[in-house]
Amino acid sequence: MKMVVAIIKPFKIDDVRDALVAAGVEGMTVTEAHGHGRQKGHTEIYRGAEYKATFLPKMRIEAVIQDELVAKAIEAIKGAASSDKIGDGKIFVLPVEEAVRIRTGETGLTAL
Amino acid sequence: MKMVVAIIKPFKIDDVRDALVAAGVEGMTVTEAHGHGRQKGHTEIYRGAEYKATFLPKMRIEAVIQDELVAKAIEAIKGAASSDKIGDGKIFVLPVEEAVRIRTGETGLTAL
Amino acid sequence: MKMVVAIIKPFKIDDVRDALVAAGVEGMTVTEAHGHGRQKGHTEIYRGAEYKATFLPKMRIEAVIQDELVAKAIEAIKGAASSDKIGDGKIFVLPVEEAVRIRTGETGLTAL
Amino acid sequence: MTRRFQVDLKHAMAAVAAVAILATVSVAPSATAQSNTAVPAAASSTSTAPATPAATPAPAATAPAANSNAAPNSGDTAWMLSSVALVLLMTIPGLALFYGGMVRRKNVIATVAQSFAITCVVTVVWYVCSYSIAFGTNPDPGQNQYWGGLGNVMLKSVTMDKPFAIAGSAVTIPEYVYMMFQMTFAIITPALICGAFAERMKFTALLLFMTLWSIFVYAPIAHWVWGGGFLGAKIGVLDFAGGTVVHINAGVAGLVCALVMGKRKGLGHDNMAPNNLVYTMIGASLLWVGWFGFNAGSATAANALAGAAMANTQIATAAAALAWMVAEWVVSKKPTMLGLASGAVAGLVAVTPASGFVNPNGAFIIGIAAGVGCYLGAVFLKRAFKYDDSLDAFGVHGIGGFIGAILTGVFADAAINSAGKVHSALTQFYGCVGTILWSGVVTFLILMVCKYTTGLRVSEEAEQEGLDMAIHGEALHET
Amino acid sequence: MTRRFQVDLKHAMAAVAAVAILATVSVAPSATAQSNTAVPAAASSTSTAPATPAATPAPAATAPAANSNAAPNSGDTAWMLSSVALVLLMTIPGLALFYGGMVRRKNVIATVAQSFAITCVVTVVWYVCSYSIAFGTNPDPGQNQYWGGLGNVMLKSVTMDKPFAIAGSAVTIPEYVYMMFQMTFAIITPALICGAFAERMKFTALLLFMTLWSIFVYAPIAHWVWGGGFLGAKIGVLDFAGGTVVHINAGVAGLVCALVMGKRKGLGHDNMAPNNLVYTMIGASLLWVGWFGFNAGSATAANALAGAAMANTQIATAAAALAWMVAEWVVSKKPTMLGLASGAVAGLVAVTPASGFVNPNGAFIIGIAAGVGCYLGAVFLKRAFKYDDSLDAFGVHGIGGFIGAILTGVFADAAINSAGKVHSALTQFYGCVGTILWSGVVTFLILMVCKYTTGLRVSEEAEQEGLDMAIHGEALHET
Amino acid sequence: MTRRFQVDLKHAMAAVAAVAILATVSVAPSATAQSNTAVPAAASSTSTAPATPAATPAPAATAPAANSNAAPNSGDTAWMLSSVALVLLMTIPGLALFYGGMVRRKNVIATVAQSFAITCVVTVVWYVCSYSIAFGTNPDPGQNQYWGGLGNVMLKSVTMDKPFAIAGSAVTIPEYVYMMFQMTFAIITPALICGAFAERMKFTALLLFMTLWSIFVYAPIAHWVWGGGFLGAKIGVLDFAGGTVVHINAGVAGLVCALVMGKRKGLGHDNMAPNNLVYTMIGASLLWVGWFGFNAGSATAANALAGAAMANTQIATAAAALAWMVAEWVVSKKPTMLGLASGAVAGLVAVTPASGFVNPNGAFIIGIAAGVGCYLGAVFLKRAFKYDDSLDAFGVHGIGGFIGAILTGVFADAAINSAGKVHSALTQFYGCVGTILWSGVVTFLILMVCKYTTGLRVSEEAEQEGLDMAIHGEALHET
Ligand SMILES: Nc1ncnc2c1ncn2[C@@H]1O[C@H](COP(=O)(O)OP(=O)(O)O)[C@@H](O)[C@H]1O
Ligand SMILES: Nc1ncnc2c1ncn2[C@@H]1O[C@H](COP(=O)(O)OP(=O)(O)O)[C@@H](O)[C@H]1O
Ligand SMILES: Nc1ncnc2c1ncn2[C@@H]1O[C@H](COP(=O)(O)OP(=O)(O)O)[C@@H](O)[C@H]1O
Repeated sequence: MKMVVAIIKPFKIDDVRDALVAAGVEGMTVTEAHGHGRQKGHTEIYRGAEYKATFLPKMRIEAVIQDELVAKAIEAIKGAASSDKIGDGKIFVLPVEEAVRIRTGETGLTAL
Repeated sequence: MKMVVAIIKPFKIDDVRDALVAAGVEGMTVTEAHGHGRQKGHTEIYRGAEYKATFLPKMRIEAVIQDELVAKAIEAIKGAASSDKIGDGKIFVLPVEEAVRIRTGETGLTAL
Repeated sequence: MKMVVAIIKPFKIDDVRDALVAAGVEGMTVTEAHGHGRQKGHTEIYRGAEYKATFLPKMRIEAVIQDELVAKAIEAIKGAASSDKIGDGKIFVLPVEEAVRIRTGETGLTAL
Repeated sequence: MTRRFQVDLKHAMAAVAAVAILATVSVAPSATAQSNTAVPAAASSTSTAPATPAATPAPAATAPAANSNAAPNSGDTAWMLSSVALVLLMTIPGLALFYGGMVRRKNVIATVAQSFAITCVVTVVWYVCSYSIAFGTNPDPGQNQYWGGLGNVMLKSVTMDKPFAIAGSAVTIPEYVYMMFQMTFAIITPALICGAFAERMKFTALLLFMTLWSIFVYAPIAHWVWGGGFLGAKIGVLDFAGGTVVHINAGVAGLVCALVMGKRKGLGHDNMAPNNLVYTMIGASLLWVGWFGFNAGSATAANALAGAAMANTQIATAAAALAWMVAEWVVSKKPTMLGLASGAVAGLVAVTPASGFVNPNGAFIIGIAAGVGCYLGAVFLKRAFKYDDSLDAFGVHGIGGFIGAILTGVFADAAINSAGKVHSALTQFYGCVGTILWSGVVTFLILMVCKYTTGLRVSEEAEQEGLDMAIHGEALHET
Repeated sequence: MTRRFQVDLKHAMAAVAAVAILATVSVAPSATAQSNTAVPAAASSTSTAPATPAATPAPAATAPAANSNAAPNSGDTAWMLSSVALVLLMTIPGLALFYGGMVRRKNVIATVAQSFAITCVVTVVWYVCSYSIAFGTNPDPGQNQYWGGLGNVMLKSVTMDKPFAIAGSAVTIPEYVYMMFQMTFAIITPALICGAFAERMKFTALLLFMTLWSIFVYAPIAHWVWGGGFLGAKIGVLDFAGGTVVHINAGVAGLVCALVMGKRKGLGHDNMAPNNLVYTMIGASLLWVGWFGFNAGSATAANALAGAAMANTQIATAAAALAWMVAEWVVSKKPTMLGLASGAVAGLVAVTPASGFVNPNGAFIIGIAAGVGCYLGAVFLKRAFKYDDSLDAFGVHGIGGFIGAILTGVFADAAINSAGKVHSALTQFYGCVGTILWSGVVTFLILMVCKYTTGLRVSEEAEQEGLDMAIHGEALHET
Repeated sequence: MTRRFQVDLKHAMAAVAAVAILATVSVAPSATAQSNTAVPAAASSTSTAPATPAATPAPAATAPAANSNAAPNSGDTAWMLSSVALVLLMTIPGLALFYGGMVRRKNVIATVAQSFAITCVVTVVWYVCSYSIAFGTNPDPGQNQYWGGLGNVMLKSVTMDKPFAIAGSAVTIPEYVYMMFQMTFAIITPALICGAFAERMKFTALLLFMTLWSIFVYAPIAHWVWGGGFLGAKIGVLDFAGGTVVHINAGVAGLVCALVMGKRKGLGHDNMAPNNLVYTMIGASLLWVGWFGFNAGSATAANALAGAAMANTQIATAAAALAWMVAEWVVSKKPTMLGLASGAVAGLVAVTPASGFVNPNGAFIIGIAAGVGCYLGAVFLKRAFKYDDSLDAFGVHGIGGFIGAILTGVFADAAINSAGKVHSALTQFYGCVGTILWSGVVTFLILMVCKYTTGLRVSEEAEQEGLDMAIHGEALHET
């Protein structure tokens, strides 16, 4: 099992979810995040005081999936999250050793 | 060391914390999240426009613990987070290679 | 590649970002979090009803970096996030198997 | 789910129908015919004949008045039109925000919707029948001790030019304005009760309860004290702006609701911290500002009595806010915004019956007493008796109203209002008892009606999920 | 980016200059000279000579009046000063919050900034020329049918003591107060339009559009109906407080804007749920409270007619809120806070032309009709014709205004206002048609002017990023 | 922690005690006896004898008045009752939200609590002694140049029917109403200062500071200008509604506070972006609406002068908001909501002394000057001199007040107010200097008293954690 973590632009969230579901990913968890990277932020100016937003709003999706699905999931995210502009985000893949469904106690792939 | 990530229903957060503490987990970090899965969301209707909430509010707990505690922690979470309804959530276990306590610089298990 | 996860006090976020950038970390993603640990929270009292805040506001930084940078990143975080008070937080290091830049499709270290 | 709400809707409609029928049935206890003699006194505040304040009638109070044929005065009318706006501001958005800020985030919309919906429901009920019951003059003088009859349903006897008197006391404003002023009181009183059963009542139950309560509890009591009934004219209870009719009444009803409906799930275990004290601060501020219409407006004239009522309101409120803050500071070690806001409302409540009778020193003392008294009530009484008066409707309005009613009997000063020359804490106490009994008993009966028709509480899941989503299908999307 | 906004700024300044020039050009169609004879009627509400309400003129309405030389009355003036404050409260913060709560979070600041900026722009335009166009008396009586001329630019003919009449009808308040009261109407009308093009208009376009619209659409129509022009005096359209001038006008302009500007990107796909219904509730409440100044203030006196207008306003609003709520409950299975708020505004809109002409029963029926009618309009009409009237400026103000205007002709009751003795739904209809045509055509032309100077819509990226950051460089930092 | 706050509490109580003692000690400099002759002039605005506006006294201004025995007028009283409500609305919730929206999220509750607590404290202080000091008539005419004495402590000489005059000028409203109107001014003035030391002052220090400031700075200056003291009656400074007494005074006190207290930790490094500009927009709007009570209310009558003051207020405010917006647009490339709101407040401030003296063209120019001037002050002056006037109490109120005071001397128009016939920028300047000196010096002394009793600033940790939790133990739970 792998955990796929994707950092994407917030307005892409619905598209990415649909793409992941279409690719066979049934569950995922999303958190609001702020990202720092190449993409430059705006400057807010309040009565002359400037605040440069070096952190920009992002969404962080995390989905634990079986190993075979990883490539397909990455493709799905790439397809849906890309706007060809700097700041579209990243995908990371981490190993997962165990998964448990709280309701039933099922473990492993059946828990996903 | 392992990182135990649990996605649970928000109103269970206090119970789960208490259960984890009782099981010997001393530290944990929580973020607000939204989940997509089997559980179906409500529909909000504003002047006829329908918005189906496919993401539902969840809490994401993450605790890094020593390997021996993993089974006990999973049991604790299962016990406290279960409401026997769809959407109770998941537990994932990921490997962790190092831990550092910022204040003291301690590393490894003593840092937890 | 490793994912460095740091839990820090919220007001240290700008310093830690600057230190990481100085250490050569180019991208990172931040989420608001709440932490439970040794540090004790305040008690809020509303018309006599007491609510003990066992979760305290924290920031969770996550940065995926090449293996060689890990030690330097940890030092940078320690240096910037420490206030020598309980609750300064933790750093965890997790293995990462793959990274993808959504915009270009680059993978591996070049994706970071 | 869908099914359940359709049922609820049917209940709601049945309730409305029921009201229409009930409204045509006489609810007055028969009483011996005893005429409510109007004792003449001085009148209006025209520019040519400036009123001697000491002799100015407080028609909204219980003073007998002389000239039952006063012409409308444009200055008085101007102030009363403004007062209507001010008192409506107290409920929407004032009270809605005061309560909305104190609940948990998942119940904010539902809580503000309660105040808003009650405003709408009571407006219609008032127009249909409650104004008639409260301020009509029952042709049978015996019955008139208890209710105003149905002679003015649909406001059918309100005219543009009819010389106009209430309880035998002439008013210098057109009846439409008076009717509107009183309507705003009829709106806020039931809305106050919501604090007692916050975060758990069904919306259908709320609509039915408030409809019935407005007709069978508020309207009769308003008639007794202000409309020519036995409490005002005969017994001589001093209640300038509604300490008894509004606050004790709402407070007691709230207590009964809290007892009957039981505690919120998770009370004492879950974190129930207020979601947004800025909303509560806005609410308290608008209550404060709007209360000038409530209290100074109860002079029904733009004169020195209105000015004195305004000054007393301000002084008592500030004193009560500081008193609550200091009491909490001593006990809990922190001065809080919620304490300041709660104390201010406690002061407003307590000074209500007194505002047109006492002098500033009296108001100051009443404020201090209310701030400390309500703090103790909200914190300790509730804990001791283990009921869940969630946002302290009884703790603030019941207790504050009682303190104010009694102390009005102590501090009334004839130099401010000659109508307060005869005053006694005991008479005041009798007035409270009458209200407490009627309000308590009839509230209980109405709750039973709701219980067996609409049901009272939402399901456990709905309570857990939050009323915003469960009842209204709406949510705050602040992030 | 920087470059683009500098260009925008230049446009904005050019726009302001353009206005100054345009304002000096006569825009009135030439018409045959036909004097607007003032028919005498009763006057003021002094304390010594109480007005017979049935004969009281409603100068803001279309009633001819007698005495064109009335002395200012301090009571009437007091109420009108308060009314100015109440009506301004409707726009800032009322309408700003009503709309601000309904958009997405990334557009909240930009949305409230629209109401605030419009308040500022229209104030200046009104002082510079619109008051003169709307309420001046054109020396050429033929032209006076269509516009008031430029004799009062910069308020140069407003004096402290000049006896003062509007459309031949004397008013009992100083002209400065009358000018201010009418200014608040001129402010809210264009601000209402913003609901139609929310979340996508350029700020420079907004400033230019509102300046021109205020001069070329609002001011002339106000003159036609209230300022002595052909719609009021000659045709006899009954419009007590602005159903036609304000609401149909703004609603139609909104529809044209929605059609010309096109839909928001992502409509029907993205989640566009309102960000904060508490803001919307506050906004609706302040609109409600402030509307007392709007409607009861339109009596321009503190008298029984003001009282009746206030009562009608309250009853229609409550009825409409409940009607919308029930309609939505039946259709969508949930009673919503947004429905209550929307229904209330629909009721306020519909009762506006009627408030000083109908009796409470008429108001009640108008409220029910508006609640149901606007619900259908906002939900089904929009869907059927596929335009993006984002926050239902047309759905609520256009439809509600039309319902109210027609039903005023049905329910006008001479016992409330003798000026409404002659009434006909048909005449009302003619009044609507005139307004609809002028408003529709000129709004379109102004949009074209904006399109080819400032441009109308923000860029796609700006729309996606949100107007708060893209236009204003500001953001909410609530967490 | 607990311990520390107990100590703070003790300090607070000691402070209150100190005040009581100090209040009984004469603070007036002895001066040669020189009677303050009241020059007769015209009076009230009754309906039978309409005031010639040009001759109407502006008792709140410095015009000498004739008839010291006017009967209360119900219309004037109605407007003044409404004005009290409007001006209180400016502070709570207006100013509370204006400031509350601009601070960081962790200090929101503490910031709104400051305005609310000051409202309570000043109310009590005003009732106890400040009203007497400001508006009492000192039996010793020499002392009366400087303070009103203690003859009216606890409002003991305020009666219901006493004919009533201020500074020899009769007022047509009851004294209770006048006392309340002036109280609302006394409340907002110290509350304005909070902008200068936001996010860092101890709550105990705040309570002590505001108590002393209210007595020793505000009350005497109010007496000098309005209460019969040397600045109004003798020197002839024109200050219609409080440019000097309220705004310059508060602005200068704010500057002294900012200098003495030092900068916020992290200034220039941490992100200090406003947390919620919607709150700030609501606040600015309520300040605007409430300011009608402030300025038009300062006519103390419902007459043409009130109307003109209202019109001037509106026009200057709109002009200033647009001017600030454009200035910022040119400099920083974006038009901002905060700029619109700040500019509006700058305009309100600047037009305050002028509102009852200038004509609309004068008001328009004053608005433009204030918008640009305060923008420069808030942005560049602060930066140049490196003080942390956090929310620009000095930048807006000090500078705006100064601009307004001087330009009143330039633009006063006798056609609006005959009392402004003699006017000179120089006299105005003298008035400012007197206020600046007294306010600056005594504010500094009071800060020193606080520094050595309660301490001034919270601890570094408390500042970092946020005042909401550290001082009040409360937090916003919006998510
Ligand atoms: N090394 C990293 N670790 C974690 N998150 C990262 C990393 N690099 C980038 N991100 C996240 O991805 C977002 C996009 O990265 P950025 O460099 O701006 O653009 P791009 O994805 O086009 O290279 C960042 O805002 C940040 O949230
Ligand atoms: N594969 C997954 N990866 C990450 N999170 C998941 C995954 N599957 C489910 N979740 C999280 O768990 C929550 C509950 O899952 P759901 O399928 O609704 O019910 P259940 O836990 O009863 O199977 C989801 O809302 C989501 O937040
Ligand atoms: N085992 C853990 N797993 C995950 N997060 C942890 C763990 N222990 C501590 N934390 C996080 O680190 C924060 C600080 O820890 P705490 O024990 O309070 O102080 P310190 O870092 O000084 O030891 C906690 O609030 C929590 O967010």
